[in-house]
Amino acid sequence: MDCNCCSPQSSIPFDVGNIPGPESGRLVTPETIGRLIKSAKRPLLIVGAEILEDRMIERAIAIGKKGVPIAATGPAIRGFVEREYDGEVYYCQLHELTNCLLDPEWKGLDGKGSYDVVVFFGVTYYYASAMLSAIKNFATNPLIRGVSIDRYYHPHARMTFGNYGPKREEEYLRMIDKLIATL
Amino acid sequence: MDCNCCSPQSSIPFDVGNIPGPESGRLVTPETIGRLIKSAKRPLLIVGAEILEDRMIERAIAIGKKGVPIAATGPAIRGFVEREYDGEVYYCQLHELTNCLLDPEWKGLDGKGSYDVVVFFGVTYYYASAMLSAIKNFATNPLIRGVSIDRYYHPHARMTFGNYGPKREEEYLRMIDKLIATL
Amino acid sequence: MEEITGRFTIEGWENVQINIGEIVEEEEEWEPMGPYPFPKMADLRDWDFKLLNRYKPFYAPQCDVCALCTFGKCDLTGNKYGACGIRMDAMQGRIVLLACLVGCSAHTAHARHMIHDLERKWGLDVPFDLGTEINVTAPLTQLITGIKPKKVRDFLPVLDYIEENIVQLADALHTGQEGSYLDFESKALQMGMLDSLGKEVADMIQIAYYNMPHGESNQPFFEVGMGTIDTNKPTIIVIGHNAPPSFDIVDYLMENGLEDEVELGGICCTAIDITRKYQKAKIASALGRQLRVVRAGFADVIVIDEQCIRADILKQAKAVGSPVICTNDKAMHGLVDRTNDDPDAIINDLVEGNVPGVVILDPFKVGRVAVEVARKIHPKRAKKEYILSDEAFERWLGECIQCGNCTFACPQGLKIGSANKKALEGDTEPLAKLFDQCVGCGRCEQVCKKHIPIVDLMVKAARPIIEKEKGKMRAGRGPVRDTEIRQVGAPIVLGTIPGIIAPIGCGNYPNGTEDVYTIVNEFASRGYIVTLTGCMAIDAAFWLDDEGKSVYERYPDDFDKGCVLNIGSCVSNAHIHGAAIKVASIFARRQIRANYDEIADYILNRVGACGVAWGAMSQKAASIATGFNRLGIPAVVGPHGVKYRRAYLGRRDLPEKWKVYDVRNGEEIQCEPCPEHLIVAVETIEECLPMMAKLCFRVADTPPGRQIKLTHYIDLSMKYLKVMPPDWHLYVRSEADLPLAKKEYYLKLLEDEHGWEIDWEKKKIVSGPIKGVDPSFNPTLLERLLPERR
Amino acid sequence: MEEITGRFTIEGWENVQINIGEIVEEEEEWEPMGPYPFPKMADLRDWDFKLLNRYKPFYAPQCDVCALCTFGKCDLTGNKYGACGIRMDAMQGRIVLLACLVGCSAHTAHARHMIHDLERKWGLDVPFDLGTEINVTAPLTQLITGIKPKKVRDFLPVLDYIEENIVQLADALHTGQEGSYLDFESKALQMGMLDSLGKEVADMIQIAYYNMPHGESNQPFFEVGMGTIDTNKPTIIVIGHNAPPSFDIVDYLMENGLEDEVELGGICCTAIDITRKYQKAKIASALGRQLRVVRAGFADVIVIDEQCIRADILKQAKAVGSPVICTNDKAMHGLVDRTNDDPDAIINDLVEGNVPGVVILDPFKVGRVAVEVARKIHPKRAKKEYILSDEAFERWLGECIQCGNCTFACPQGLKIGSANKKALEGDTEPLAKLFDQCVGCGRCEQVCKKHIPIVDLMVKAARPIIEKEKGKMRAGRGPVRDTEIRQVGAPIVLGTIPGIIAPIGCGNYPNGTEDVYTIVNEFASRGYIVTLTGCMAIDAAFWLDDEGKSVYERYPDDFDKGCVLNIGSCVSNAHIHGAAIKVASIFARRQIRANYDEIADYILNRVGACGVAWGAMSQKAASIATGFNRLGIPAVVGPHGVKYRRAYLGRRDLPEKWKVYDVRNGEEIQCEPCPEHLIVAVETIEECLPMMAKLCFRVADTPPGRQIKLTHYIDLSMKYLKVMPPDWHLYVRSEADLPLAKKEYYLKLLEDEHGWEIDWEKKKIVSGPIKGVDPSFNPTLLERLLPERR
Ligand code: SF4
Ligand code: SF4
Ligand code: SF4
Ligand code: SF4
Ligand code: SF4
Ligand code: SF4
Ligand code: SF4
Ligand code: SF4
Repeated sequence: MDCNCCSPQSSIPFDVGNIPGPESGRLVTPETIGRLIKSAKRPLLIVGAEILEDRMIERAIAIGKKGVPIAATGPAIRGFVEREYDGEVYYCQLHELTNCLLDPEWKGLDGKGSYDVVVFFGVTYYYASAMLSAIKNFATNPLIRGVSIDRYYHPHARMTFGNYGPKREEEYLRMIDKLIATL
Repeated sequence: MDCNCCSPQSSIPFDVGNIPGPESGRLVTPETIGRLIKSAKRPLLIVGAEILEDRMIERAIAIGKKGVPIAATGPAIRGFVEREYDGEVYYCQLHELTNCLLDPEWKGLDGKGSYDVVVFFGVTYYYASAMLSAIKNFATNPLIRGVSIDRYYHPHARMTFGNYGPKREEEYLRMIDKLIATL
Repeated sequence: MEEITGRFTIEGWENVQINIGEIVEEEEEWEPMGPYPFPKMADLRDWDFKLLNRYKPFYAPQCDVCALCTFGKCDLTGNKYGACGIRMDAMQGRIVLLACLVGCSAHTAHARHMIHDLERKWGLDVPFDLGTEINVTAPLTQLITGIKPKKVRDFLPVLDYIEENIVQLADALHTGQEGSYLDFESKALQMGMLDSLGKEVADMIQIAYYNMPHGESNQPFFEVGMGTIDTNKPTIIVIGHNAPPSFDIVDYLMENGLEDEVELGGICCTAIDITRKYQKAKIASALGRQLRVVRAGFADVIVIDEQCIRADILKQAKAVGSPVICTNDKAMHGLVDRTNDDPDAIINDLVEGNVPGVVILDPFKVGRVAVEVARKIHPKRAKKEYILSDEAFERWLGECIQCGNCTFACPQGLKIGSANKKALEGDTEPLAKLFDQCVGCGRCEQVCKKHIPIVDLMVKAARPIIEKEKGKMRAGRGPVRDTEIRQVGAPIVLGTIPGIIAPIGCGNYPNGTEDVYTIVNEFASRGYIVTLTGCMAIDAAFWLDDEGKSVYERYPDDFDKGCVLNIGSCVSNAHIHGAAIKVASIFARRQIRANYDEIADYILNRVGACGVAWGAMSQKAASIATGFNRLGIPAVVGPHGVKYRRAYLGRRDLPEKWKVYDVRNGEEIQCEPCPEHLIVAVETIEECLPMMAKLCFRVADTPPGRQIKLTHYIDLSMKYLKVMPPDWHLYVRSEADLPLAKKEYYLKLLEDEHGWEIDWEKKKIVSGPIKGVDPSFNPTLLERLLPERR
Repeated sequence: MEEITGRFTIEGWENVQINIGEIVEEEEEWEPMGPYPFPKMADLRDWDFKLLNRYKPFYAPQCDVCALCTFGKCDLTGNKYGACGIRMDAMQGRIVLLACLVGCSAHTAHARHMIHDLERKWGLDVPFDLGTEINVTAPLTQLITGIKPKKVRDFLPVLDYIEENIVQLADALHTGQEGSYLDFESKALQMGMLDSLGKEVADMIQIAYYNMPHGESNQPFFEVGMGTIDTNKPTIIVIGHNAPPSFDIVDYLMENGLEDEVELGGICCTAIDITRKYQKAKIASALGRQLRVVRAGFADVIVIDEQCIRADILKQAKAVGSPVICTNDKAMHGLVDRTNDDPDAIINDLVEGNVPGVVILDPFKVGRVAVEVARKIHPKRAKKEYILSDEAFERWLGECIQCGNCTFACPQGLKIGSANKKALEGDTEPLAKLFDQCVGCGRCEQVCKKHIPIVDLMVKAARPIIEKEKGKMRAGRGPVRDTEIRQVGAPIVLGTIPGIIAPIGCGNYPNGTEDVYTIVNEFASRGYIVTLTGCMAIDAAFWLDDEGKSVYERYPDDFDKGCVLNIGSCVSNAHIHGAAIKVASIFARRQIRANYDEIADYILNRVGACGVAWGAMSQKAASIATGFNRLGIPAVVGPHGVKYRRAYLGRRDLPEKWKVYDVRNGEEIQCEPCPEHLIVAVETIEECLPMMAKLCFRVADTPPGRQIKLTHYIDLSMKYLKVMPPDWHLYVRSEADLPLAKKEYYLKLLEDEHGWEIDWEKKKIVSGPIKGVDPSFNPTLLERLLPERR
């Protein structure tokens, strides 16, 4: 297992003061998250503005092509339009989307029901963190697992990677590729 | 190294909600704390009421006999009186003591200066935690290291053990013995 | 001036409407006006800075981060600065100010709320008639505002003043304001002072409107304890602090001759307040056992008003089928406001269980609904049993896997798992013992993976104890009489009475309620005056001596040596400040009008009073303690009190902090470190008792006074800690200060251990003390009182 | 009534003192009294519950624990209950109420403080003379209290009311009170309403006392930007919100003919307020650049009053040798209060550097001290250089090891290390670019192990930009005139004016100040009315178009189509509420007196206004937004706004939430989901613009109005997000609502994508819309307005 949980840097939230309660995000491997997504009944990938950065959108699309529906928030949708992505992608305002996720009766983006695993990718750090917190605190029955596959340690996520600074960019991208391979 | 830092139970504070800021206590071995005390210029053992519980006071006295001065808070002093301990022990009110520790000019209990490593042992959990927090936050110049050798994970300590429930009592006592052996 | 009210027309001025009631009456010149009428936050800052210089704020942050604005969260660890430029120390001061704000607002809003409710029925001109033995009717109001109120109306400008200044102080909490922790503390002290004033207004108003006791001694007894409730009768449980709706229940019961048919019990201050008039009411418990009283299920209806009510009351009451009536807009719990509905419809809906509860905001509409709901629902509910059966008890015990989750979640760290194991093996004592240590919070149950009703297990195990927990308490007597002050002024200064001990506040005790009894009994038996209010007043009644007597039965309730007084509810607390102020006013003939700093200075240097909030929990307890502190009265809190984050601690090893002026000549004098702290948290009861004795020392003590105080200090230390106090010698000014019994022994100790020079022939101290005794020494911290300044 | 004041004696009643000034005048019967004069917290709860039912509070906790009492810390994760019985959702509501309390108190205390200071000089009978074009002088005061004020004195009962009710609400924050998040939210909405009222009082008072503009258009210009300060002159920088001390500086400058000799610059609202009278003053920056203005070192003296001042101002000012004058008791920073000292002694101490600063609490004593200190100290200070030298810049860049600590600490997550690296390699652009994104908090510098002065590096790199940052802003015009409302009422309803956009609040933008310009320019160019206050009003002025014009130069400042108005400081914000109320009062002839819910209902259903606080940071911003919300005006916040924890979000997929009554017949009608949210945080500017356009939809829109609103909504979405809004069709009621240009295309879309039935011959919609258009449709949420209830 290549988790970094004994390295202090990894388990400090990216926004240093952003400590939650005792339920801190579990530091896991890409394969673990991959398996979680694969075993989910209704997974959802939520992508944000940072997806438009170098070499990110391709990976979001690769996840989508494995059959995971995508909620593209904010300008992220642009990337999919420009690339003429033909998979299942919806434009969503993230605040609205998260609000819906909290409702057990919600019908989902495709009218077929809500989600059990939602994966955050490229959403502005503090915004994602707040949404993950909402999910963790209120989407408990039925349980929705909010996870992050960003390059930050996300304490409000159920599963998360550690912090990957600019020097570890390649390492991080390889992790995403490993995750994709697991799906 | 027998630290338990990858076991989630160990790094949850004993008082579950008692999370501090990003500077959480480091989970270490008894030997590590032993070496810290040994290398300290001016160590101080602060003992509290729980020291009067089964098989604790002997161990405090054993530490004292290795040359570490003891500040006995509250009724803890009774144990030393009853046992006619002849080492360096002072009765202290812990709030007052900690207040003094925050003053770089403080002359110490023996008039020879303040301390650089203070070790908490048997002080009521939440009280100790608050005092360790005061030390961590304000006794920075010169630096005083507040550490705990209690059976709890102490997030405000610089070094601490994990949580040892009733089932792991013996294991905990062996750790203290190991620490004593290191001195 | 003859009283003229109503509307008049004056010839030629037909269009001028003169409303005599609105004319501001010239204030009676009862004393010349002092320097600080209606002080704003900067006015008493010099006094605060004197206190803060000696008693430097000590901070133990609970949280290293701040999240009060969207720049956050900010990591303040290591006294770092947040994004707004605030640093950890100032941030802690800010949190303290916030706590005091909430506490002070609770007391003040309560006073205002009562006036609004009661003036509709009885008007604003209800006079204060405190009898012939009280002339200083409202010491805090007179001290702080300069007003000497004669009727309810006179308090209106006082409330305006408090509200305006609370808002001024709340402003200072905004991001990007104060940057100095000292100024935050000065503001917190101002808030504490306003809190004390708000409490006085609240209690005086209810004394006036409900003609509660005016300080008479020998108050009647009533019963305390869950075991005293006759569950065979329809039972109403009232919870909170704002008594008018509960008084309406009392009125309805009495008007309809139902006093013996319906049980009226209560929790916390509303209960204390109704027993000041109606001793058939019973106090079921203080705050700490609220959950357990509700869970016990005997309440046929629960009436809540405001403050210290479980926020999940609706859920808990629902579980045992008790309907809830909310009577205050501060706590409406999402229920429908039925204030203007037909009472019969409301009664019906509650009895039939159509709704879990209702809101009724008019106190004069509560009595009938509450009583009739209790009477109608009682026969239905009585059939149910809410205490666990023996079988269920066994079964749940068997479920426990000793995982320790509950212990990790418990604020008290109680070891429930092992107690369960013992109980399963047949020994229920450890589990029963937890009952009193438990603060009834319910956190444990939420984390138990086996869904064990832990609180109910403890109730079951402790049931025999609970049934025996029946104490007697005296009705709250309210103010201390001027005549009493005339009696005790001299003994307090002379030392026959070593101090005034004031147990106050909430039930978050580290180790159960027994400590309350210990504190009260220990000090009363030593001749201190013990004045109680709020939850501690209630909890003191649970423990009985060998003769089966509670402290209230054992000791008289005069304000005198060795007495134990139930002063009243939390707001009655103001009378303790009042007593200290009256010592200055009546005994020492100081002018109190708008003269806060001089009187606080007097009290700090002369009146050996000490508060103790052994289970201080709430924001009110924070503001109460801070109000005591500004007036020069120290307070001790139990170990949970460290969570308030701030203490005011003196340093006896720094002589430069312990200087006072002598008014006679303006000289600065080195003095003993007393009182050593203004607020301090102590860890155990064993430390608490000597600490409190120590905090009764005052620089102006006479030798007999100092001697008796020192005796108790040493004695309590030896008794509970088995050591001589490390600082006892600092309080010795001459051989006359030494405890009489072992005078030579102490002289020897001073010689041997402290290097003092002793003239053994004369049995006199030659050198050693910080200062000697000077009978006409006249200490002050205030430059403005010195000869050259006056 | 003729005005008679003073003291009189009436024959035969010689002892009766009649003080006419104290008589409560009969209130002019300007309108019949509505149902809710001076509403308390329960009075408008029905309205709140209607809003909260549709816009359910959404919580994103910042903290899973609570530590507000000594029972804590409590772990509330997963909506658990704390020891007091509060659970996570109610706890979040409690925190929101706390934030609104602090915000509301800041505005109200500011108003009260000004009255106290200014009445000493000018009395309380200063009239409001708002000219011939304003009859509804104080819309919020009239709406909420029923009072129509004519002079300063008339606001006293209004302030009493606000203060009393703030304290009532603060009481509800106490541990063991409210248990329902809905009731906490209702209380927060009450607090928001009080906040709006407090702001109106504050601004009306300063308008009256300082004769500020009364809503006149075509206000004069003044300069904005650090680059506009002439650092060769003695320079005074004022910071805060309470302008009287700064007006005293203005007076001193003018009385002594020093306007051209001394630079007077400011930060935040005090600066905005003085420029409403004195356009030689300059605004150096809004809050976001405060640290950088101070660090730049050109302030020869810094004068602070209250709110939004860096709490470490003393430390920062000391570092560049700028003395600080504190003029307000809320922010005294531990300095000595010199209010009653000899001004020359104070001046000398500050100039000589004997003290880092002083407190002067009398505003009328500030002017001379501040100006003379600046003049005397300037020659000494001018010699120093506080911007890094080229060498120091290089050296520090070389020190950076790209460790990333600063990035982890930065609230914006700015990548400083790599920018440093680039700068060292010769490309300073990335570092310079950070300058605008940085919110100037200083957290990065504290964690840099190399002690690199990061903020100073950015200032150095951005210096060429800063020097060019010179914009022009118009003086704050204050209220919207009744005559303007008469003009725009119809166009707003008809749709020629698609909405009112109100950028307000602080500078915690996610991506720098340019977004402010984008918002203003985008909407103004589309014909919306754009009204600005506070920091956003300032930041809007920094960006210039191709012709070098700021938005204030480019667009007129009438309250009319395509105009951009600087309304004024944060408290002037009340005039935006006022404009909406006036639409109801003047255009629709609704009675506003004590009629809050009806007017809020009118606004929610009819007035297409939307606030935007793109960088909402403070507690004031929280209470401002909440006050907008209760009045039926939605608000958008930037992404940092999620840290307020709560949003009010509608659900367009739940038809049952979108029902209104038709007043004509009392029928309940299914309607479009508009406005969809009351408060929502959006992530980027690209989402912000269409969201705001959407939130301008109202159920009562006429077809031309809806058509133009829909056009902009679709257009902004296509422009910034490159997609059709997913919900555009929900707003189509008939073909008349469709954008004219591509009507057929849209009909086709409705048919193809939404399955609507289209009559292609008539180009008409046959079925599909939620509801059709009915020109006399009269929507309301209030049962009390329905025929059978009236
Ligand atoms: S108030 Fe200050 S310390 Fe707290 S979050 Fe805001 S910027 Fe940070
Ligand atoms: S949490 Fe439940 S199962 Fe675990 S020890 Fe406590 S009572 Fe037993
Ligand atoms: S209810 Fe009692 S045992 Fe349970 S967590 Fe609270 S204090 Fe501990
Ligand atoms: S003493 Fe504390 S817990 Fe008891 S009623 Fe008063 S404030 Fe509440
Ligand atoms: S207020 Fe309630 S949730 Fe907060 S610490 Fe106290 S008991 Fe816990
Ligand atoms: S913290 Fe300092 S050294 Fe590290 S990257 Fe930032 S500026 Fe460079
Ligand atoms: S000062 Fe600027 S760069 Fe530094 S932490 Fe704050 S926002 Fe980030
Ligand atoms: S807009 Fe915000 S930051 Fe700016 S002055 Fe107003 S409250 Fe302060």
